[in-house]
Amino acid sequence: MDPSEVEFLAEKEMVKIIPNFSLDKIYLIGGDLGPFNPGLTVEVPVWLALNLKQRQKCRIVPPEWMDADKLEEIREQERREDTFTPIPSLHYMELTKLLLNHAADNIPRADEIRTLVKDIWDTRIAKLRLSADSFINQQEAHARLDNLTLMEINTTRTFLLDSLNCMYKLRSNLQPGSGSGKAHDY
Amino acid sequence: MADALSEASDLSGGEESQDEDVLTPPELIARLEEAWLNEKFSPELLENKSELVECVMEQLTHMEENLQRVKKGDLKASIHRMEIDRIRFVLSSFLRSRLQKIEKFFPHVLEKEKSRADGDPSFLSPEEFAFAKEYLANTEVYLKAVALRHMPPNLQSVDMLKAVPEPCLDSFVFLRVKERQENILVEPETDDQRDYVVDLEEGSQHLMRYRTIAPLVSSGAVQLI
Amino acid sequence: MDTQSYMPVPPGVGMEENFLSLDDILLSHERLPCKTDTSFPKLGFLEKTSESHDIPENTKMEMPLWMAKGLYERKRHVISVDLPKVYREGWRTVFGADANMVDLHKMGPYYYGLGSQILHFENAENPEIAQSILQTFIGRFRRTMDSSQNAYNEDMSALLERLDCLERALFRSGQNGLNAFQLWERGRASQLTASSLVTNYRKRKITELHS
Amino acid sequence: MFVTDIRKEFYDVVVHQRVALLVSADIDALCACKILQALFHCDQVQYTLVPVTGWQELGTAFLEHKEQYRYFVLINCGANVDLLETLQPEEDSVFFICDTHRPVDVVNVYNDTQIKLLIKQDDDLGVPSYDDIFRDEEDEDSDGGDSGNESDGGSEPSGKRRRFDEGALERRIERQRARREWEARRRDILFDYEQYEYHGTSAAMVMFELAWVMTKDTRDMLWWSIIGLTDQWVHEKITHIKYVTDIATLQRHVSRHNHRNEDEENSVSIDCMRITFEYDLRLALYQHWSLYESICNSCYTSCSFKLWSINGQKKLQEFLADMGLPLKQVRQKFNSMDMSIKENLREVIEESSNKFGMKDIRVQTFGVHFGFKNRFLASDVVHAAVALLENVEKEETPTDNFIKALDCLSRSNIERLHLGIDLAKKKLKAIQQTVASCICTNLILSQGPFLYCHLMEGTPDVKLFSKPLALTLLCKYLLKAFICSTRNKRCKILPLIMAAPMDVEKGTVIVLGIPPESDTSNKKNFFGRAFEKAAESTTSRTLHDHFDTSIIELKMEDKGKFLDALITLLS
Amino acid sequence: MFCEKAVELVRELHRMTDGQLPAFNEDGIRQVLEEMKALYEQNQSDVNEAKTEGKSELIPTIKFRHCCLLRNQRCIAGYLYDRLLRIRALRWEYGSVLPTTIRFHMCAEELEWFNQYKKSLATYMRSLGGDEGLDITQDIKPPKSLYIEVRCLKDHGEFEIDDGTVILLKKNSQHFLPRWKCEQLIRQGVLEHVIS
Repeated sequence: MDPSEVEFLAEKEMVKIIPNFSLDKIYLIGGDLGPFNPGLTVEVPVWLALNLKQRQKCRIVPPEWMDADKLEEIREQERREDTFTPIPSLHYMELTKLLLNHAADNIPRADEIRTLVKDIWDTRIAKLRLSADSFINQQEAHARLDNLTLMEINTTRTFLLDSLNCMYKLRSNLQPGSGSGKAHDY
Repeated sequence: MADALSEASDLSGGEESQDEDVLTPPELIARLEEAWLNEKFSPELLENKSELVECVMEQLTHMEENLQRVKKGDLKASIHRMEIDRIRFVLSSFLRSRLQKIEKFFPHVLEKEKSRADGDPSFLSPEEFAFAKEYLANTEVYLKAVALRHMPPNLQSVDMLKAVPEPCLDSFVFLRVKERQENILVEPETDDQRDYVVDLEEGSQHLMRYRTIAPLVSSGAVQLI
Repeated sequence: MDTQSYMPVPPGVGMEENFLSLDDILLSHERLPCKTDTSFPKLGFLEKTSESHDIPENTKMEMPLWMAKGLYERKRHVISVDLPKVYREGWRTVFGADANMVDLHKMGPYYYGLGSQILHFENAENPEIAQSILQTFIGRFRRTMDSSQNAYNEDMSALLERLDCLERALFRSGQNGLNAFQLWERGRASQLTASSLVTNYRKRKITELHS
Repeated sequence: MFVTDIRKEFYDVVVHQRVALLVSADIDALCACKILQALFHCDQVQYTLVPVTGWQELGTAFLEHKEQYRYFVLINCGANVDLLETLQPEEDSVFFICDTHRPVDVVNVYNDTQIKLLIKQDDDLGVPSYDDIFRDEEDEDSDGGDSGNESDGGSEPSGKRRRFDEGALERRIERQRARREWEARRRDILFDYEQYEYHGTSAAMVMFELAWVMTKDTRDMLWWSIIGLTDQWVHEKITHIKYVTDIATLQRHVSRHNHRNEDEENSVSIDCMRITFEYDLRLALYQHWSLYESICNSCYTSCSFKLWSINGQKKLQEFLADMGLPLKQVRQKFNSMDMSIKENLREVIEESSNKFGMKDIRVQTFGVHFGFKNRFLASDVVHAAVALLENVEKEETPTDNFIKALDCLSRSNIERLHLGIDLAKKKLKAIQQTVASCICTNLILSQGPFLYCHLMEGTPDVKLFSKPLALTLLCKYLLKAFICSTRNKRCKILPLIMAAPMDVEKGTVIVLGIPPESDTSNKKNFFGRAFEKAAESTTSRTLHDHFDTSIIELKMEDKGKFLDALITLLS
Repeated sequence: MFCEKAVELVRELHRMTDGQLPAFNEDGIRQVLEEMKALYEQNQSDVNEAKTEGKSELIPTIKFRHCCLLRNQRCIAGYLYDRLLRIRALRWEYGSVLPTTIRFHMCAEELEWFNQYKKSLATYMRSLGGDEGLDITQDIKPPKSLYIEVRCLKDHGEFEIDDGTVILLKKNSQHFLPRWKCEQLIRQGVLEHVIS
């Protein structure tokens, strides 16, 4: 799956904006939005918030978790533990990138947030590689991955699944003929 | 402009009665996204969702008609158009991943369809079935015309069922549990390990072989991610 | 990184070959040390060393895997297949010690593929061979994974040369995942791009003009 | 007609339409185009942008787009010529012209249906009044009818009061005399009005004001309007007073923008761009190469030291010594100079410059910072962009270069901007070397009313000077240097004409003239009209394709007779 | 050894890992078919000899040649099938009208296969409902905005966008157009997506 598709899913998350225009309720297929009144916060999906921001029609209120101090705590916790700690949003990496690239002026301490999230990401990705290696070494058939976000999974998905599938086939060599694949050769 | 973009038409007015409960538009879109992800990550072709596809197409064309009557540059219209673009992307990507699997495993898909008992749900929509048959015919005609007919008599055909690899149901997949499941049997990887059983709590995420949870995917108990 | 619509038939990996997979066709072209257990009349011209009309019994000759598999029947021996040296006991202990040290590319680029295929030929050591190949794969997995995620900042090409074909394919899929992520992080992923097929044709057209 | 409310009469008209943007090839136009594009992206206005490097391309672009588009926006082209006459458009085509070229053609001023001028009224336009130029048709009726005297110009139909007496005869003669007098006066007025070509307020600033009026002005847009104004300053299109007043206007906007994010918590993201008002040095690109190279290749310093002469070089060494900067530092790239030196470098240079007679080495300008190490002065960006615009290194068409110059203006294309800076360094070096060789080999000859210098085929970098902006800059630097180096008082107040090979196959040269160099010079240039008249009187094969009328293309063979005609015309 | 020519065909294709379509190797195929014909005839005569004169010692040679025949068949099938997958990719990457440079690389049967494939894909897409169905070869990437800025890389003449309006694609001209309409031309390399 391409990262832009993961980002596409992340853009369905809701976020608060402060519009500078007025518009009555909109009945979208995916649900109703608005009404929009200048200066009053309203919740919209991220894809709409970014579009309105680019067209200079609103300011974006960063989500509560996108706060330098909170993220600092999470980073320390992530570094302390060797399991994946619970993450405030399933799409923390995508939302940080989207909001910081398009609405950095609406987000205080934007650069600290960007570095904090990058640190959290790097720590977790290193853990993911460790657990992948142990999963292969122990030749396990099942692993539980709570708290892992879709973007984290997606970055190593193809490599990990291809490797697991290759290993499975090499292992089926141990029981010649019993493997599910029919052994008709040419 | 009269609010042509009134309440997106509810589906209660569907022609024939649908076995699933009647879907509101938001549920429809949510179902489509689930089907899209499952199809994208499952090694085999899943059950066809032609009803779902039809309903979504209906919503899109209905909304597009409304938008024709709206003057250009209207903010509300541009928001609706953005949503249509997003839904149409998911629908196209969903149908594309189905089509790619049909083309990749066409002999097996056709074989499965032919040997399907009448009652069972079909994996191919009628249009997909037609497309798969044409693809098989077209490819066999091509191979015959270019080379096979010039080969010695006993070599003038290739058994596509054997030549084209089957989907490997033992591939590993990532999944998120939507409805709690107990005692899911996990086949051991090595013969010195014994079978063991795993519980799947709601909301938990797992990495395991597709074969063990295939029925849960079609029932919607788990979502591939 | 546009989504590639060209998806070739994948290799079978393991003992089962995919008939239409180009990788498997090339794998099965690898040579194996064999011995004829019967004479092959009229095929003398194939065997360079002897001028005789036929290939006599007990001649040692190299045969491609596809030929060896075709002629090998457990019951009536037409040929017998020896074990390539890389799968013999000596090398197996070397792999057991530290699989990462070995340059699998030099050892014949299809180490895992060929290793799995020779299990078709009866040999007492087959279980050990299968086990050794699996352990080698597991032993080298960590380094392949980390290097494909640019975890080491040393020069990749040195490491890449030592990988066998299967490992190279895994390395590439790891790199593709990483590149896609980095492209996305730089905000370039949402840019619509010309299909690589188009750009390559244009490039090739220019080279054709010059060559 | 002049647009009074740019928002209502321009933006709101086109916001729901499809627009064709015809943009001239100069940096101010590119900046105005960037601002307008950003606004159109905001409001999803569909447009097509076509670069036009001259009248021929403007004509073709219009012909190709007139079926699909009704609304045309012309940037830095079209104001100084009777556009309806040139393009012969349909009734319904509407042209919004945002152009700095002056004078504005009178027909464009007084046409109120198809021509909308996005030009600020406070520019000293001096447009002659309507009655001095146009006479209503009713006064022009045939001699016989007596439609009552001129003064009342009554509107009731003239046919009903018909009687005949000898008084009518005198009145008719009187009227004919008045008309001839009016026509003579009209000719003089138009002659004075159209004699000099000059430039008005930057197009980028006009477009920025539009964005500001709609509270859609972003910092990127403000930066582009700064670059547009700086382009006018670098290419000496506007007077120093005009530059200073426009700088003040932009400074108010800059402090408004900088103030806007002070009220939020402390730091704003490093990626947000910060614009600062600065007193900086007239040393071209000095932060992008060594101080030494910058001093040698900046017109201001090289003229005051007279660097083409030996004692000029000696004077430079004294200047460097006076500043007390170690030679190694002066020759090093600016970024790698020691921090201690860089800190108060500006003050040190200024202090020594005053001692060496360079009183006004300081100039008001703006700088921008974004990302960790991206820091540019407005003039850096102008030099880089114009170098890309007229890049002769690769066989690329002018419109290819237009696109590359346009790209380098957006912050996401830093590599393209650095490429432009490298090209600009080469160009500045080429200009200095050519100036030095022209002065030392006395290539500048006085033809009486003007100075003349012809770059022969084969002189180094001559290809670069086949481009209008590069040749203009060379011409200005050469005139300044010549004035410093000549002792002949009279030559110091003469204008300069330069010619350089343009197209070898067609055997043509590019010819351009610049007004004399003087502190009070109002940058007004009469060569446009002069070239036209000289070309007509000698039927020389010339092409007046450039939007600046003082730049033309001339057949080599006709150069002699053309120059002679100019001499007689101007002496 | 036998089957060298056949595996050379496969290698030639395998070298082009990015899905490009090399020229159809007409004489390569012909040579392999000739080798197969020769092998088959030699086997026929040896089978008769073995049957009539009871020479069972010929059986290994017969089996040997039969393996070569199977190998040649597999190489040709692999070669042709992989070319099909590359031609199929062209429909999705490039569009339904292929440039001449690509068509020269295809044999007549491949052109025919491409046309059939195009038709059945078009029928399938039309069947998806609405008045002209749904073009699933579009929307390859998730949508980011309704309109995008594009630059024309070469003169392409007139191009119709929605409700009949036509625009002229002249080299180096830039346009701000609905994203959906430009996707195809961007993939074909006519337009370039400009990220501001």
